[in-house]
Amino acid sequence: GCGASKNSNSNSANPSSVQQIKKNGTIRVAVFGDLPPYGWVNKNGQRVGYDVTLARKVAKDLGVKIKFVQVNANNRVDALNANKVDLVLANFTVTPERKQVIDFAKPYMKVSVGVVSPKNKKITNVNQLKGKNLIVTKGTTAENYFTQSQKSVQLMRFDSKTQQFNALKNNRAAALADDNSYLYAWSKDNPKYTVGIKSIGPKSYIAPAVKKGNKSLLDWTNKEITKLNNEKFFLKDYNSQLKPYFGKEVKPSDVILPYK
Amino acid sequence: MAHSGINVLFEGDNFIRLLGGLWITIKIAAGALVGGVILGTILGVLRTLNSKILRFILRLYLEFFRIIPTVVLLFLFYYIIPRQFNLNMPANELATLVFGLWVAAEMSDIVRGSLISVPKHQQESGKAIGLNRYQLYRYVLIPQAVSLEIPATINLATRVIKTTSLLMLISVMDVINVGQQVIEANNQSYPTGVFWVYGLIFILYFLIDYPLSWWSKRLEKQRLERNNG
Amino acid sequence: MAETILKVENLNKSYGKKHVLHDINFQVDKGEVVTLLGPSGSGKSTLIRTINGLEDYQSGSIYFQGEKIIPNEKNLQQLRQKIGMVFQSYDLFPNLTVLANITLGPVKVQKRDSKEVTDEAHRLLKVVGLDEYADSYPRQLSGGQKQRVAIVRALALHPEFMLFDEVTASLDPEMVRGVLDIIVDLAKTDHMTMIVVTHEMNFAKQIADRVVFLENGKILEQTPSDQFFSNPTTDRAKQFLDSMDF
Amino acid sequence: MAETILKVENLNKSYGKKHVLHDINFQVDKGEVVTLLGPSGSGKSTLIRTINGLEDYQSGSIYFQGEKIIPNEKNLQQLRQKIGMVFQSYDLFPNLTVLANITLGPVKVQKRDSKEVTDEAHRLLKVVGLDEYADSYPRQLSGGQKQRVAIVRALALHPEFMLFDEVTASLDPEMVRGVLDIIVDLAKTDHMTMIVVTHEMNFAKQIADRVVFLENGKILEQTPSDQFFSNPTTDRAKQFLDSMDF
Amino acid sequence: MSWTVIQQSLPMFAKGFELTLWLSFVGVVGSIIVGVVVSLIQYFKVPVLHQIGSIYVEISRNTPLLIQLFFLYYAFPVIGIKLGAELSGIIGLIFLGGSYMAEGFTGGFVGVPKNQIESGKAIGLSQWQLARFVVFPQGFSLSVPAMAANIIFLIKETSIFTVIAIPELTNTALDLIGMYYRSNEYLFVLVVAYAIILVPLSLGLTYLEKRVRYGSFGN
Ligand SMILES: Nc1ncnc2c1ncn2[C@@H]1O[C@H](COP(=O)(O)OP(=O)(O)OP(=O)(O)O)[C@@H](O)[C@H]1O
Ligand SMILES: Nc1ncnc2c1ncn2[C@@H]1O[C@H](COP(=O)(O)OP(=O)(O)OP(=O)(O)O)[C@@H](O)[C@H]1O
Ligand SMILES: [Mg+2]
Ligand SMILES: [Mg+2]
Repeated sequence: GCGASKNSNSNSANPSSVQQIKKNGTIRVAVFGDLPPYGWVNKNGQRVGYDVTLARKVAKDLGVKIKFVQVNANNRVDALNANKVDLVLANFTVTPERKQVIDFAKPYMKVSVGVVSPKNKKITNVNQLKGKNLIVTKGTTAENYFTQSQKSVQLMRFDSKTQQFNALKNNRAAALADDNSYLYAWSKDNPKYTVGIKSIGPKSYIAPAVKKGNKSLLDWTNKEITKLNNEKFFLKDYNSQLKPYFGKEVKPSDVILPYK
Repeated sequence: MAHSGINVLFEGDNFIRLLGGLWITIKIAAGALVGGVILGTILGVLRTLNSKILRFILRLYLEFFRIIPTVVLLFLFYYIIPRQFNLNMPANELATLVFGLWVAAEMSDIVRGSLISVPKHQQESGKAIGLNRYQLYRYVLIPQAVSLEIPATINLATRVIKTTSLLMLISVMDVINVGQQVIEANNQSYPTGVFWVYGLIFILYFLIDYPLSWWSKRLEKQRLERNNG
Repeated sequence: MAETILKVENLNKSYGKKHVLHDINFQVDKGEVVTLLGPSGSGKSTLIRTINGLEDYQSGSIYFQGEKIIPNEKNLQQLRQKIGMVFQSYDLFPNLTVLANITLGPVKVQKRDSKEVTDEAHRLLKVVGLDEYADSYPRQLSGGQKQRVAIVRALALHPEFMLFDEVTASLDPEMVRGVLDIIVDLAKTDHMTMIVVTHEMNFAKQIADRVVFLENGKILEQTPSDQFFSNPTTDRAKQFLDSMDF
Repeated sequence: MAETILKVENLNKSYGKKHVLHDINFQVDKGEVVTLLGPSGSGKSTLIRTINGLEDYQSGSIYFQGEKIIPNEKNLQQLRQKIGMVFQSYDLFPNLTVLANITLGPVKVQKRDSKEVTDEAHRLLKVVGLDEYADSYPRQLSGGQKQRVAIVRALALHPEFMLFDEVTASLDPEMVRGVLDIIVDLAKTDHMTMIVVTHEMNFAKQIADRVVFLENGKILEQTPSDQFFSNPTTDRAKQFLDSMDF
Repeated sequence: MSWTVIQQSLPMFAKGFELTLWLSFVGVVGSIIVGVVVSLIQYFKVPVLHQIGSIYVEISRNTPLLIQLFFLYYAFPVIGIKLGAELSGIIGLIFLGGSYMAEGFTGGFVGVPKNQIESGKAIGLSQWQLARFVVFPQGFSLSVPAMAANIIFLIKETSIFTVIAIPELTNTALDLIGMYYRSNEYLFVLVVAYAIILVPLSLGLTYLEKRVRYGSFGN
């Protein structure tokens, strides 16, 4: 009796269990809204991008409708914790700190921090940044890495991707650090800039995230990633959403994980 | 330059989407105002009653919303309250709630101020003809206070509308958030898009707020003229 | 012997530390008109406000028709229906029409029939020559007209007893006459019991049965009207009367 | 023949569409005291405000000491130094002490010696019995005291001519006497030229050489004082006088 | 809530605190200066400047600070004007605060009773002397309550500087939340920090208001 009641309690306290999502008929997914080509809104007002395509697929496989919740990098953990969303698919890099507060499913992309700078004042080495301004977005792995490991670099911390890229274009800093995966895309769009440092700090992975302890959705998502991997879904997603935005120097294997 | 930057506004559905964002902004502001004005009026009346404890508590409520910047309030409500109280609310409703509580706080002060500035002899004449406390408020004090508080209330409305700009910081698809999507999505074809998009938003806010402030000023002026005359 | 309507016994009242009324003792009989005279700040307004329960007091008792008034919200509200009071400042409710000002008390407080009250209001307005203004708002009336309506409003409650506090003090001199005439009428024709505070000596002379002279919150003398104006008992009252006529 | 100080010719004044003064013609000679009487709203205040340049006018002329006043900022500012005016509402500057209120005009406007003006101010304050209040602020004074200071402030400018607009209307009855006494003194002892608007008939009787009676913005009669109060020419003035004494 | 987390964050909050104070101070002082200038221009109806002043006040009061900042910081560089973040913030705050203060002062001048102005004229004061001895001294003290409210309002508005990456208090808190996910603790410190600035200030200004009212009202 006791165990059962506890169980039902925790079930009713978990509004994001697979069962509950199916019952609601909707899954709420956190995505970016201003980060082409991962999560953004095209000029017709449609949400598109690599993460968004994945999110739609997940909803379809769950058999429910999807509701997008647009987040900024520094809201992603709280969006889960405050029950604002069931799942985060917003280029969420797996880090030890984050693992303590939320649960990551199996990764679906790999990434590391890159640094983009103007071609005419190219930054190719971290030492060139000493005492200079570097733009980051709050709550990104890039911010974490520079805050903890490169204390001599002065950070300018922005709330959104739009703001950070605009700040770089306005020459407010020597360079900008973020996940290399979108720096590639952005620098193709902005040919005056180049990703001078392609990879710095630890190599990491991008994975879906759920609220800590949401075992039900975590297990389901793990299975789903494995299944999608086998179906080569990520390669298709890459080809349709990412490839047109990357330069020739980027190969699928730089971004997506090898499939067995 | 291939295109003039201003065309970014008319590319695809951009303009409609920006207006859609504005509509959300207006809905939230309107909801907060309606709820806040009603709640605030009740609180304002309570603050003119004799109970010291009640007045103290309501005063604390007011000061809390006065002292804490709205950005901070939004984050507090967005992140802490749902988790602590297991209360789940979509961002739009939550924003309406936060703004509504803030409006109620400010409104309670406006209502209280106008109630106590109804001349004292009005209250005494009411008592002198035997009105009880409820009747005094119902027939004498509140009707007279309303005309005093209208300009301040409209003014509060303009502040609420302006402050909705902060909604972009939580996940509300308000006009600024839509603006950022537009800027990003059209970055390549319209490098100066940022200027035009923010410029349009600037003008949109002005177009909504200016008539309201004008109206409030006019009412205030009329009231002063009536008083002097 | 005439019935005593109001009796004040050993009344003491302070505002904070300021002792404003000292050991006030007096009574008013049915049909009697008492005028309260005294220099500015002597406590005239405070005294009649206390009688009407608009101010609390520290000690002493007030009896109305022989019954001691226990001052709580409920009792005072009932008491005030039996006492009509008119103030110096035009105190009509600006948000209500003249008619609504008059009928509010009788209909909402005394729960009398709305039709009947309205008829009576029109009759009273005719008496003071203002029936055509029944649907006007107070701001459309002159000061003197407003004060006349205020008197009608008090009368519509059928009070046993009226209190007037310098009802002409903020009127234009030419307007004063009309208002005072109505009060004289109430006294002489209707034998209404009343306490009148005024600075119009000629009016006081004409209306008063008895004068209560106050200074610094104390009753200096209570004298029948004829005697007070010809030959007041105290020097202070004499000096006061001298200063009042230029 | 006495010198004419002020002459008003065919003066017409409107507030917007409201015609308030109609073809006003009158003059004041040196040493003469004119009282302006008339019902409320008849235009008394408007007339003396127009004389002092506080209101503009549509047609007609005003001559001061024989010279026609062209109403521009500069001329009016100079004119006002020669005309003292005291209003109904206590109009002292609350941000200045009593002394500073008095010396402001003479020192800043007339550029007179500060020491000399201060001495004179003290002398005048003594006359009105208020020298001990020289360093007080207006809020520390009673209404009657404020009005006396306002008179001193006007006198300190050594005006040729004084205008008083119901200076006792907002005073407590017992305070009125002190203020009126000062004006009587100015008239009888100093032979100051003045126009006085008042509702105190006894005072008007005592002080006036001539009465100008206004109604609806028109001068109905100009009569020497003795005659006006005993036997006014017009019925309207008679009726007015009747209503003024109860 | 963890006290260790709070303690560890204090040095960072201290920096943000200092910056918030400094920006507030400059912003408030600047706003008062702009407010005085604009209200004087309006009072004396200086030709041309008077109209410009009115337009400025309307634009500034009827648009959000956030958009004003976005415009200054992100949009102005597009047309070739580049200002640093702090400079943009201060300019934005003064742009906003100047009009609020100007309205407050103008309200004070207008609130000076008409009979005061007439008595001034009656003793022959010139236009300028009237302003100098009567309207300004009384008008400024009448505008103290409005000024007090504006000061608090402006300090709170510095929280919006977070959107242009100025590391003031709010920015610091949001940033720490983004990195370490301890929302409870950081928001708690943030609220306390604002309370430390604003509660004493608010009490002080209320006291000042009472003093000034006592000093000049009650004619
Ligand atoms: N609310 C109050 N708080 C403190 N003191 C008051 C208050 N109301 C009146 N007083 C004081 O009580 C005393 C009596 O005032 P009251 O108004 O009764 O005098 P009054 O005889 O009616 O004078 P007036 O003829 O000027 O109307 C005065 O000294 C006055 O200052
Ligand atoms: N600023 C104004 N605007 C419009 N009308 C005005 C103004 N001031 C006065 N009036 C009108 O001008 C007329 C004359 O007013 P005025 O104040 O001169 O009368 P008064 O004789 O001084 O009356 P009282 O004895 O009441 O002081 C009145 O009808 C009044 O309503
Ligand atoms: Mg009184
Ligand atoms: Mg007048």
